[in-house]
Amino acid sequence: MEVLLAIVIGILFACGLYMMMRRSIVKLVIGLALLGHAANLVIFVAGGLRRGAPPLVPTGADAPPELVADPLPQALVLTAIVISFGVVAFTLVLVKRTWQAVGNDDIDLMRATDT
Amino acid sequence: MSSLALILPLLIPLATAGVGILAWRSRRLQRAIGLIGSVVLVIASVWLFVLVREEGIQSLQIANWQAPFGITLVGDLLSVALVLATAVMGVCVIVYSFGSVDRARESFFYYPLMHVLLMGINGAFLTGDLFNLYVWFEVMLISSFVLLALGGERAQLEGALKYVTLNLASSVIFLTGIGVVYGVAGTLNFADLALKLSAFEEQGIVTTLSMILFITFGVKAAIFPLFFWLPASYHTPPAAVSAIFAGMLTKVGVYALIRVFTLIFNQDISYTHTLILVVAGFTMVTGVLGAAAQHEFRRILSFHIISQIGYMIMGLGLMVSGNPAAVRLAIAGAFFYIIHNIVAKSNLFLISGVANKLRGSYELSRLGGLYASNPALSLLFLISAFALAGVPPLSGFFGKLMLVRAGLEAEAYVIVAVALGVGLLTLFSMTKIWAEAFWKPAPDESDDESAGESPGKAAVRQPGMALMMAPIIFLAVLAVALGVFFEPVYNFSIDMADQILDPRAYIEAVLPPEYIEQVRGGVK
Amino acid sequence: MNSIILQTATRYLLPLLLLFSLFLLWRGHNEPGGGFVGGLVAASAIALQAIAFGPARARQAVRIDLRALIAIGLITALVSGIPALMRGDSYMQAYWMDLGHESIGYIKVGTPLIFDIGVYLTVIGVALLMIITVAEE
Amino acid sequence: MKDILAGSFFILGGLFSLLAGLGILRMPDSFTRMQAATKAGTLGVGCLILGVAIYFADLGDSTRALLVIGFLFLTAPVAAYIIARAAYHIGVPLWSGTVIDELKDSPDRGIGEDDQIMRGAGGAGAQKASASDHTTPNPEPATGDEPRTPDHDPDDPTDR
Amino acid sequence: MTADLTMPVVLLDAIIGMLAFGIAMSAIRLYLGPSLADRVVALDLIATLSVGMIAIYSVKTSMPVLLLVAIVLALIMFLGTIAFALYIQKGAPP
Amino acid sequence: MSAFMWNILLAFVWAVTTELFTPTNFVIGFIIGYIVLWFAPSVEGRRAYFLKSWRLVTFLFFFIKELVIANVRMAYYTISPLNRMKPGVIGIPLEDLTDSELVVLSNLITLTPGTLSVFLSQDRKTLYVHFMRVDDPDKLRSEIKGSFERRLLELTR
Amino acid sequence: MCAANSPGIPLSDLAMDGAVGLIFSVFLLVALSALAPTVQRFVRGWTGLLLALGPASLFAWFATQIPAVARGETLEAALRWAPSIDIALTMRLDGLALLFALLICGIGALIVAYAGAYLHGHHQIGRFYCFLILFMASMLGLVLADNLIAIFVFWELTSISSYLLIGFDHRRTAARKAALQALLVTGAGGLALLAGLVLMGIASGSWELSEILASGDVLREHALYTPILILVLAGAFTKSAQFPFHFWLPNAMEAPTPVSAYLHSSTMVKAGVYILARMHPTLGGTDSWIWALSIFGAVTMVLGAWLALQNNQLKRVLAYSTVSSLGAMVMLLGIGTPLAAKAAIAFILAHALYKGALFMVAGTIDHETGEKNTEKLGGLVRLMPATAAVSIIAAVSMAGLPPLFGFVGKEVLLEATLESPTFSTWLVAASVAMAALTVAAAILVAVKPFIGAHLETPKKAHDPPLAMQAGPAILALFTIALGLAPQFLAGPIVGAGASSVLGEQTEVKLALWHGLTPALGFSALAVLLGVGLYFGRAGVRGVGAALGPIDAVGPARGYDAAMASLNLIASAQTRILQSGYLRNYLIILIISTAGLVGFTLFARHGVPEIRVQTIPNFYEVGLAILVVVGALIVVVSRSRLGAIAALGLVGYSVGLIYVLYGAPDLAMTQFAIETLTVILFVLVFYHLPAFATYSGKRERLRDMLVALIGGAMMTVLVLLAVEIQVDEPVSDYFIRNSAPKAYGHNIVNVILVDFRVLDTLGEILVLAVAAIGVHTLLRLRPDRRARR
Ligand code: NA
Ligand code: NA
Repeated sequence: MEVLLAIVIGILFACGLYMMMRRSIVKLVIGLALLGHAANLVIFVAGGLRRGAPPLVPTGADAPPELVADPLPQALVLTAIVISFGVVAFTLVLVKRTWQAVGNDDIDLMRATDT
Repeated sequence: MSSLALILPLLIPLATAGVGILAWRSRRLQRAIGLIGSVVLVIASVWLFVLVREEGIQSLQIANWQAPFGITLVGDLLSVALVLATAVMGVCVIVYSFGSVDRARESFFYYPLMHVLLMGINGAFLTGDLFNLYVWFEVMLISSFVLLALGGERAQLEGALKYVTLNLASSVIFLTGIGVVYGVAGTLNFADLALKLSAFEEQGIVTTLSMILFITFGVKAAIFPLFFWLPASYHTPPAAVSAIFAGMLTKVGVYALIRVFTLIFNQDISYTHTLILVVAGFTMVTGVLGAAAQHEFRRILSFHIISQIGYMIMGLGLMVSGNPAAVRLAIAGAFFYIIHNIVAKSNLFLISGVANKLRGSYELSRLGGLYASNPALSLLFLISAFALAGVPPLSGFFGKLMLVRAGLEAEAYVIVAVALGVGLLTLFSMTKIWAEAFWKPAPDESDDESAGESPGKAAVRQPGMALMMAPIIFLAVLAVALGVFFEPVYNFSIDMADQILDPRAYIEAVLPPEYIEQVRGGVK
Repeated sequence: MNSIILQTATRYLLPLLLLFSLFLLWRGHNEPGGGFVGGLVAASAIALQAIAFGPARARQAVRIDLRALIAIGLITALVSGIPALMRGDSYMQAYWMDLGHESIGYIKVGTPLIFDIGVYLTVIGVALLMIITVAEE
Repeated sequence: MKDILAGSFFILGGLFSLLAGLGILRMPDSFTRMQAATKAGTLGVGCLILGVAIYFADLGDSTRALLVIGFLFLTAPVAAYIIARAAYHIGVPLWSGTVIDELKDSPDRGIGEDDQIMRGAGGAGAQKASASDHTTPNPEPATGDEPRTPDHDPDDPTDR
Repeated sequence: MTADLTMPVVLLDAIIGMLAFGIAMSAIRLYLGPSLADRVVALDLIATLSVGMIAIYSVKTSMPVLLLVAIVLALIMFLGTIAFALYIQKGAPP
Repeated sequence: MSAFMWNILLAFVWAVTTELFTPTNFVIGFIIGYIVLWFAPSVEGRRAYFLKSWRLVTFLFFFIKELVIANVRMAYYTISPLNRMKPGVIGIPLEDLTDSELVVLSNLITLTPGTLSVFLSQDRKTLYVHFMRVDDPDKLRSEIKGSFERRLLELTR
Repeated sequence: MCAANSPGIPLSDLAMDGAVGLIFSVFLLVALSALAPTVQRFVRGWTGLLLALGPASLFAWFATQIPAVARGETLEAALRWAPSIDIALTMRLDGLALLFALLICGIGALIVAYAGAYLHGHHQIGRFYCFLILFMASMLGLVLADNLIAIFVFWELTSISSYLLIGFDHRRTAARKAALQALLVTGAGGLALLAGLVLMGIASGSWELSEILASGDVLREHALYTPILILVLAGAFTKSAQFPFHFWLPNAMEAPTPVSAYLHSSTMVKAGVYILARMHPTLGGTDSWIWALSIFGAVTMVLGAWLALQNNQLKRVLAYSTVSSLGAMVMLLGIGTPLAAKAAIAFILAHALYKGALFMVAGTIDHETGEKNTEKLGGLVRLMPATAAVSIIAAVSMAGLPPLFGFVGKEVLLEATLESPTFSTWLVAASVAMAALTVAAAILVAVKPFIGAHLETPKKAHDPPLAMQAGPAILALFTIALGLAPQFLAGPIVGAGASSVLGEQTEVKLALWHGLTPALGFSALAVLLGVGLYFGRAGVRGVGAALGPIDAVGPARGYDAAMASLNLIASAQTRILQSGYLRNYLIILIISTAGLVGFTLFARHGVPEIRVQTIPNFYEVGLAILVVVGALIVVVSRSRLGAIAALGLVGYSVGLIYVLYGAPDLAMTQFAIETLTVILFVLVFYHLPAFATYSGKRERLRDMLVALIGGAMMTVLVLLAVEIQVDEPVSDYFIRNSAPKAYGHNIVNVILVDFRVLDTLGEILVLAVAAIGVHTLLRLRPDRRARR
């Protein structure tokens, strides 16, 4: 399954990157959102997959009786999900405002600030 | 008490930002809160600095969960010095903003955002945990995104779009790297990583991991060929924002590179640090050439940021030398260069803002006559510009000298030649600004010599000009003082280098001895 | 959206969602849930209000200015670590106490819960500020 | 006994879900697809969760399961209604085999929604579109100071 | 909190298969469209079937806590659908 | 519906007196309270309460029946050749319904297969419904009005 | 910080008193420089004279040191600066330093006074004094400094202050250009010098020049000798305008005349010569030294003199003549014999005296007549008799005629070349040529304007005010005095200087009359030739014009070409790298990452071995396919809302993956966030344009390839992380301690609010700022602000 998910991650990355390389700024944000999913999955998968058992301690017990999924990558992913939400939301609105200011969504027309 | 000293650089800006948001209705209140917060931050940073200087590396286990399980804040000489620098820059920029930032921006959370930025920077300097570093990077990034776009001018938005995209791409790489590092090492704590990865037999894997972090920190530090976001955006926001970005943001990337490539990835130095050295060379050259092609005040300065990052990275790369004295000097030089660059580069951006306020443009072709009309400003520019170009006896010279001497002792002649050549081109760019913005008569000025005096002088009395000039004077004095009182700074840099180059002290300050024993015994 | 059916359904859903969000917040320390999800569910309840009745009504529903809500959330989270500082412990060190009586049982209440409430409030404020501001365009 | 009951609900739910999938793919127009999806989906998943509630037979867990059903039965039809209404409003075409469309010729046909609703205005500005042609229902909303009025994808004839 | 599984795994797998089939068909519809309404309905159905999937999986793994996840999903997917409807209605003239 | 409140109160008293605050005990208390109410003519609206509760039960059974029948029919549509379908949109005239009644009615129509509420007219007098098979529009109209609307109104008024 | 001897720098007890004076002298000038603008504001017309008192008194003080220094004593002093890195303001006054110190302070005082009159009424004269005296301080520091770094510090300061002085007339483009040229050429050399000095320090193990000089052959035998030599020569040659770096000096004549007189004749340009003289004991005497200095010196000497005659602008003639003299000095230092050392020092002194005077006179002529062209000047002697007298005296000295000190200097020069152990013939020939051309130039620039028929000039000429006359007159007097009594007046200082150059005490005999030596013969020949050349200068210029095409490949054009290509390369590089195309940036980022990580993995580790860990279930496969399908729909969708719906599909299916692998918290958050994201997308996209396809097919293919490379790298990395495990993850601690110590049964939540609470704090801060950002972006707009 790790192999399968690794491939899924690769494809997600490829799709996200491809979208980000489009000239339409609208696609840029979508690509960014895809990359976010991909990165979260990387942490999740690289941290080690365990089917089933969530990292919960049964009531009254001190520790889970069986092997549970590694909670740390989960916490990291949770943080990353939320951060990526904030950042994508901001970027989305930034794209909208840029589109309004420039009057075009072709990113190739937004080169004035570079050289 | 150290627990308080280490957390305050995070809590003060956070509390300031929080209260500042609540006070959004009153601009005056926001200003007061912003200023008080930044001054208190300086006091706290000085306290932390003195504490670490006197008692060695300090660590704080957040929520009392012992490293490597909880998050640890670590203050060593490198990080507390940078925290102090951040705090000082914070006050400078906030005071400058009083005189230069418009009302609309002020009432849209300008000061709270600035404090969040400071908090992110401090967090990045102080944390001892890889994922926590990511979080602080994001705090820093998001607040810089907003500060960059705040105001919504077209150029700002275009610049911000590139800044945001490329930085987010690097964040994604960072996140991936964290996932992989955790998957391989099972830990995120710097000290624990250092302990476990250095003992790991398959160093090729460790080197591969290091490359992911090299790229991601490289983007933040704006090294070759990952710097594009910087020149595309840094010249677009208000000068105060440019100044704090220029002074601090890339330095965080450099700091992170120094941290991980001295503490954690110090085994395969001949590969990693040679790479760093090569990249340093290209960074210097491409940056300075980029500047040579520009004709706008802040664009020139922006490209020079890149070029100067090359110097700092060069110091790190010189670790490849087997000569301990050279390595020590190189790391110390890199550190000194960082400090110097924070002062000089930020100040130049602040000065560009004054020039813009006086003449209404950042374009060199539309500037001019400042030498005749504003001798004080001209002097301050000269000090900062020559400091940046490494002219003695100003701060930049000593940074350059340390690096050159270290490079020559390390027999890394090519990089030294590049560094010296780039120094000349830096001088070239600085004199370009000088000749165009200061010496050259203003484009609208008549040929009558005395006529050049009036417009600028009137502008000097503009409201807020004193608030803008105060930090500029302070920083220029600092640029001089760093050179004139070089000895204590140099000694500090050397102590810092010694500390950085001996990871054991760091590890022992963070992890309990029995844990270190256990890991040393346990890893294959 | 000016639909009686949606608006009426929203009237029923809103309290349910809010209740459930508080449940997630409260039980989050021991079951799946917590400040984040709780906050997100609460925010989506009010977002539903915004879509069904318009953003103005949603702002009214929150009563407090969203920017202030965010700040209060942040400060709550920040303050949850202060007790430890005052006793000289490391920042954010958790303090717990048993609340209740022998007869009806005890519940553990601690500073991490306060922190989680801070998270909850911030998330609500953030999600709503984003959605409502965008919707008002 | 409990497991058999739960199992039966599982099977029933599974079958309905299967049908929902089949329906959404196979049905000829948006409205028939909605019919298939909403009903079979809701009922199918409803059955499944009922089965789960029975299976766990624990007050807390079963209550939660029933809560899911409650939510589903409250929200799914409303969602379907809103989508169908919007789809009809913008002129998503009915299947050619449709035998009767009383709404088309009704004077009520204007959706009765103000386009500025998200700005908080009331529903007073009901607009009556030309009732004869589905493909040109509503005039473009007036969105004030926006630089460009929102529109659909011109390069995608299907996106309406 | 957890209980032993008393249900034949084959049956559960079969149910999961049926749900998966439904999801797959919806995904195809999501791709095909042709109207945005179709895509939204497809996404809504995928989410609904996912609720069922989670429920069944909670049985299969004897993890009733997963039902909380199902509740969250059931509650919240409605909002997404409504948002799309809002868009369709006001944002997509011919 | 104060009778309902009475029932709740009785359930609570039951829980207090048995000193057991579990949900199960509360449900037992509720059932016992219901029975007690049966023998307590003093409670106002008692009769309506029993009637409504009875109607609710029958309504639920009716709904479930419709649900099952209609789903089977829907399944048939789904798998049978498309030319068997004769879809159409028909307007159903409505009584003067409250908001909640409208929601319930619309949801019921949508949930029961073969029908999908599409549009409620501005004056709330007509609900347009999409049918999978329309043979006789007027018959369908009266069916909806006769079964769903009538039973709903019986329950709520 | 205070004056004290730093450890490792031996100071004799005797020197302690004088020592403070050395450092004080430099700081006095710095202070004077800083005060100059203020003084100017209050004193106005008398500022020049007042300020001149500073260097004048220093001159007097240094003069009192002559006897002791001539005896071979040295004064030493040290000021701690950064002893830890071997930087100190160590100062050492020996013969060479004293000679230069006297020139700097003496001529400096005259120049300051002269400038006061020359620039009278100029509104930036205060700054002029400031820069000029700052330069003086730097130059004095340079010649006194003993510490290698201190030498460089002062060296650079001379470049900087001269930059400000050359560009003093900053409103003119030519002045700005010339200033930049001088700065870049000397700056480049300065950086080479820095490298050379640091290498010297490293190679010798000492950073005090006196110690290095005392250590004999250490450097000459060191492996780094050649690089050090090249670097030091690069510094010296650029500063002293040696071929092929000579071109900047005439251009620097854009500076006001006092600057030219001071910097470009008597002091700064001699800094390079000074450094060579200073380094002679430790670097000199080797074949490479002799070859390099003799050849470059001789070529510069002749070329400079030749070019002098090609010009007719007063200051340009003098400038080229200065180039020539600098070449002569370098050549003499290259020869390196005691006689040559003596000659070099004598020549330096002689040149400073007459050239300083001539520059000031040239300035006076320009100032008074408004005419710079020698061919258009004539007969001024009647109008400005005093100036004419001074000018002619200086010209005689320059031409090397007795009884002036210039004659003495030229005689020893010829003698030294005659006795040179190497290249003697060539060097003598070159020297004679130089001497002849110099005679012609001297007549042209200093005699011709005054004699013959009077030519009309733009301004009506008369003798300038006394302050302007005093400077050249005093220098002329010195030339005469030293010429008449060379041994008595110049002998001690020249001897002391030569001793410093040679590194050992030497006796020096200077005489006006040496008898009928071959040198005298060559001298006479040169004078005759020179007079001939003057009258035949039209022919000389004809030859020069014929050689004009050579100039096209000359170093001046080289500088222009270098600047042009710098601009070209810079803009080309920037166009390519900083193209403005976001896509290109991303491609570079992706390829760098994949390339670096991939290469490192294969180079340092090898192809990783991947084992299949667990066999996936059918529904896991289905879920994986679903994610991929969703992502692909996003990519291929031509409708933006369709893409968002597909994005939702990806999000929901990722959430299901979290459910599958025991992460209910994650799944919940994912579902909730996904929905909110979709809402935001939908609300924002309402205003955005439709998807458009801008890229061509080839670009799309390229992007696809790059994206796939990026994706493949991520796949490999994930597999690597799954495969390799260094140690047990730390999370076991969380699992064991969550309930008992943190009182929470949901371990993930406990991590979020307790174990790693700081992450969460940062995270909500990110959210808060993002929300404020959204709010701000939408509410704070320039268009709306304008309306307010
Ligand atoms: Na692993
Ligand atoms: Na949680």
